[in-house]
Amino acid sequence: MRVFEEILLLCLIICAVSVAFTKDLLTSIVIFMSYSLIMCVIWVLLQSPDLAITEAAVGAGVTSILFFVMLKKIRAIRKEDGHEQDEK
Amino acid sequence: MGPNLFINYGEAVAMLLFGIGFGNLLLQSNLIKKIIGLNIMDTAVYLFLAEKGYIAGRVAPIVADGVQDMEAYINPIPSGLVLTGIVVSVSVSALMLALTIRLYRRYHTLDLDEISRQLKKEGL
Amino acid sequence: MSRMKNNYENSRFMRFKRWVDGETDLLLNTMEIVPAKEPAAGEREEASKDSFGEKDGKNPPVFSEGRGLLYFRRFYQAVSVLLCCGIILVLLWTVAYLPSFGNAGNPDNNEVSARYIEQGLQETGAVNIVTGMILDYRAFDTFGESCVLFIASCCVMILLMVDDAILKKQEAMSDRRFEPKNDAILQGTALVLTPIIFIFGIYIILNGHLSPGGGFSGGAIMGAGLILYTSAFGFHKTQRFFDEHIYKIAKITALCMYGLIGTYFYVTGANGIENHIPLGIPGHILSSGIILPINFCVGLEVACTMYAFYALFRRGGL
Amino acid sequence: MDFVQNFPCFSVILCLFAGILSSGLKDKAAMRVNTCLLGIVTLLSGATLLYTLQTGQSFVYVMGKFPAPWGNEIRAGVLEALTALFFCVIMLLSLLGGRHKLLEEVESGKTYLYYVLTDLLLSSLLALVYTNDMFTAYVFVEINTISACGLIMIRQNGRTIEAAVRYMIMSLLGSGLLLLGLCMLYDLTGHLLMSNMKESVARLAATGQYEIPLIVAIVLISVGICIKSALFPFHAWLPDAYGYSTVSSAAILSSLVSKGYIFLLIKIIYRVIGFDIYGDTRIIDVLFAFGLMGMIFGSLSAIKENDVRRMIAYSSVAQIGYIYMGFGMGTEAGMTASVFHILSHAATKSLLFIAAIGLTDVSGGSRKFIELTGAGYRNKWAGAAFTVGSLSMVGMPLFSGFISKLLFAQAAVQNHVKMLPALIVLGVSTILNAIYFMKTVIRIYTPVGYSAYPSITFVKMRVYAVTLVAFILLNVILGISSQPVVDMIRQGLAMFS
Repeated sequence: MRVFEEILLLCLIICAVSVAFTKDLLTSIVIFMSYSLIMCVIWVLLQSPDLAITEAAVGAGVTSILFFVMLKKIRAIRKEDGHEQDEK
Repeated sequence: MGPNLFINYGEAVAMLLFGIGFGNLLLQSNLIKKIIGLNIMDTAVYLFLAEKGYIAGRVAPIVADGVQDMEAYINPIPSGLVLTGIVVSVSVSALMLALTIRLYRRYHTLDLDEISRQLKKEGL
Repeated sequence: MSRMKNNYENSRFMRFKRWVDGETDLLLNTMEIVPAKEPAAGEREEASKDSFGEKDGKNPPVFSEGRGLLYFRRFYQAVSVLLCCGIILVLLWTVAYLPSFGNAGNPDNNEVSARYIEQGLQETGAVNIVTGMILDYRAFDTFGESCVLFIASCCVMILLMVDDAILKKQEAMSDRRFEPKNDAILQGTALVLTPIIFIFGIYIILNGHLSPGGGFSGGAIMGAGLILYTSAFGFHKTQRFFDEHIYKIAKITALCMYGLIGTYFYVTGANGIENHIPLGIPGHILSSGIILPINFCVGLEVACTMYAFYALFRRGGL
Repeated sequence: MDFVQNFPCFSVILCLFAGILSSGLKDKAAMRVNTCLLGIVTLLSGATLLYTLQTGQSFVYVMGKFPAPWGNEIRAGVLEALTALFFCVIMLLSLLGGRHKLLEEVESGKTYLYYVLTDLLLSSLLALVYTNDMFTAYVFVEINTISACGLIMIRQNGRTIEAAVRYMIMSLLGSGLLLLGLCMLYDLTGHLLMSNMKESVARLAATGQYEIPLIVAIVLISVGICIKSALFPFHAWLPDAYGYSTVSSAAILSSLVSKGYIFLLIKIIYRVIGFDIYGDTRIIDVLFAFGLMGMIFGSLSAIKENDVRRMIAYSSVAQIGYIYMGFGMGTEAGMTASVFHILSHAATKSLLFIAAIGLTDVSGGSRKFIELTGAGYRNKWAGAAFTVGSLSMVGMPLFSGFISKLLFAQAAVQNHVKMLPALIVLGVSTILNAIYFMKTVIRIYTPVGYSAYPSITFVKMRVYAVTLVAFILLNVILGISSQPVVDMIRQGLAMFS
C-alpha cells in the first residue's frame, strides 16, 4: 500500500510540473483534472472518504467542467471576432 | 536537518506542490495557468492537512459496529477543515474564470503582461 | 542681467510650478524617455507561443517597450524563481521538524478529537463523525462556507449576467454555432444517466450523516446532473423547470432555512435554553437533529450554484 | 447570561441574512435594507461597547451548545466592540457619500448586488473582529476577499476588471500562506480556538519543542496577512483597485477591508501567539523595516502621481506603513498608536475619497490635477472636506491624524533601539505628506477667472453634504477628545491578554 501511495504522490508532482510546461491550454486542463483524480485516490488511501467524494464531485467534476466551458467561451469569442474581421 | 523528512514524505510532497503552485501563480503570465497554479497550491495545503490527520492502522471516522474508541479512528478535524476548504477553492476558481472571460472579451488575450501593456497604451 | 537664464524652462522653480500644476512629475522629469525598442526576439517568441490571443496572428504585438520594463520583467522572473525555491526549501526544512506522519502520539490527537470520536454519536446523532463535526460542533464555520459559495455566485452574476433580451438570444446562438445540435448519442446517454445521477446525488445528501458525503458533495453531483441535461438538450428544456426565478427562490430559501436553523441552534445553545430538535435513533435516516435539514439545504444551494456557474459561463443568464 | 451578550452574534447573523435576502430584492429595496441593517448593527455594536465598558471585562459567546475547545466561539471586549462600531459608522457614511456615483457607474439592474456584497463584507468584517477561532477567521477572510473583489469590479470597465484580477491573485497568495500557516499551527497545537492555541503555543515556546515549525508558522501567517493588507512591497495591486473602482468601494476598501486583516493580525499576535513570544521572534523587526520603507516609498509614489484618486491610494500605502511600524516597535504603546491610527486613518481616508469625487465631478469628471484648479470654489463642501482630510493626514493639531502621530512619536521615544529611525522617518514622511496634500489643497483653491464647469449647490446633493459634515465631525471629535478613545484602546488591549 505504501508503494502505491508513493507512486501516486510521484504522479502528483509529475502532473503539477507538466501543467506548468504544457503549451496547449486544453491539455493542461486535462492534466489538472487527472491531478484532482489522483488526489482523490490518495484521500481514499488516507482514510478520508468524505474528502474523496467531495473532491471527485467538486474538484475533478465541476471545476473541470467550468474550465472547459470557459475555454469554449473564449474560443467562441475569438471566432466571433475573427468573423467580424473577415467581414471588414 | 530534522529527523522526520523521510518519514513525512507525504507532507514533503505537499510542500513541493505548494511551491510549484506558488511558482505557477507568480511566473505564468497566462491567466488560466495562473488559476490552475492557484488550485494546485490550495490542494497542496489540503493534502498536507489530510496527511497530518492520518494515523497508521486506523480507519475512517464513521462509527461502525458501535465502536466508539479513540484508538479505532483517525482524527476527524482535518477532514472537516479540508471539506470547507475545497468548497472555498471551487468558488474562488469560478470567480477567477469569470474574470478571465471578461478580460478576454475586452482585451482578446489571456496574457496578463500583454493586458497591462494594452492598458498602458490606452493611457488611462 | 546676470540672473536671466536662457534655460528658464528647466529651472527648479519652473519645474516645481509645473509639478504643482500637475503637468509633469517632479522626479520623473530627469528621466529620459527611451526610444521605442523592438522587444527581444526570444521574448516575443515566448509570448506568441502560449498566449491564446496571438495565436491567430492578428495584431502582432509591437509595443514601444522601454528597456527598463524589460529589465524589470527579467528581474521579476529571477526573483520569483528564487522566491519559490526559497519557499520550497524552507517548507521542506520545516517538514523535517514536524511531528512524524501517522503517529498516534502527535499533538493534534488530543482531547478535542477524542470527544468528537467518543461522544460525537451521542451528542450529534451522526454516525459519520466528520459530518457531525462540521455541521454541529463547528456549525458557524460551515454557514460561512456556504456564504462563500453564495457570494461567489453573486460576483459571477455581476460579471457575466446579460440583461438585455436581444443580447441573450445572440449569445445563445453563437455559443452553439460550432457544435452539432441534438446529438442523438449524447441525448440518449443523458436521458439514461441524468436520473441515475440525480438519485445518486439525493442519496448522498440524505445519507450525509450515515455514510461519506453530505450536502456539498451531493449538491455538486446534482449540479453536475443538471449540467449534463442542459448540455445535451439545450437551455430551453431546462428552463421549463429551472429558470432564474426558481433559481433565486431555491437559493434564498435554502440559505435562509440554513440560517434560521443555525441561529436557533446557536442562540439556544449559548443561552442555555433547551433545544427542541430531537436527535432520533442513530443510524436511521431521520435522525441526528439539525444535520439532516442542514444537509438538505446545503445540497440544494450547492446544486443551484453549480448549475448557475455553468449557465452564466455558457450564455450569460439562467 | 445577559441578553446583550447575544448582540455580537446577532450582528454577524443579521448581516448574512440581509445579504441573502437582498439578493432577491430590487435595487431600491436592497438599498433600504442595507441602510437599515447598518443602523441596527451600529446600535448593537454600541450597546455591546457600553456593556463591556460597564462590566469592565470581555465575554465569550459559544456558538452552539458545545463549550470551549469543541465548538465555535466568538468573543467581545472593549476593543472589538469599539472597532465594530467604528467600522459600521464608516461603512454607512461611505455608502451614503458615494450613492449618487453608484447609480451612475453600476449597471442599473445590478445595483442590488452591490448591496448584497456590502452586507456580506460587513458580516465578514464583524466576524473577523469578533472571532475567537482561527478557522472561522480563515473562512471569513475568504468572504472578505471575494466581496472586496466584487466591490472593485462592479464598475465594469477594463481597468477595474484588470485591477480585480491583480487584487485576487495577490490576495489568494496571501490566503494560501495564511491557510498553510494555520494548518501548521493546528498540527503543532491540536487546537483551532485562539485561547487554547495560546496555551499550547506558550507551552511549546517554554519547552523549545518544535521551535522551527512554530516560527515558520508564525512567519507564514504574518506574511499572508501583510500581503492581503498591502504592506509596502506587496502593494502593486492597490493604486489601480482604489483608483478606478466606484467611490464607495474605494472608501470601503481603503478604510475597512485592509484594516480588517490588520485587526485580525493584532488578534493573532495577542490571542494566539502571545505578545512576548511574537516580540521575541525577529519578525517584528522585519515588519518595522517594511513599515518604514512603506511610509517613504508610498509617499514618494504619491508625489509622483498625477491623478488625484491614485495619489490618495498611494497615500494609503504610506499609512499602512505607519500601522506596521507601530507593530514593529514591539511595545504596548506602539500597539496602541497603531490601533488608534487604524481608526483615524479609516475616518480620514474615506473622507478624502468621498471629497475627491465631489471635486472631480465639478471638473468634468477628470481626475488630473490641472483640471481641478479652483474646484474648491465650485463645490464648497467637498473642498472644505478635502482640506480637513488633508490637514488630518498631514498631522495638524485639532484633527485625528495629529493624535496618531503624537502617539507614534511617544511610542518611539520609549523604544531606545528603534527611536532614531522611527522618529526620522516619521518626520520625513510627514513632510512628504504635507507636500502632496498641500499641493492639492492649494490647487483646488487656486482661483480661476473663467470656468467651463458649473458650480454645485447644496440643494442638489444634500445627502452628500451631510455625509461630508459627519465625516468632518468624526475627524474633529477624534482629534479633540482623543483621550477616551485612547483609554478604551488601552483597556481593550489589556483585555486581550
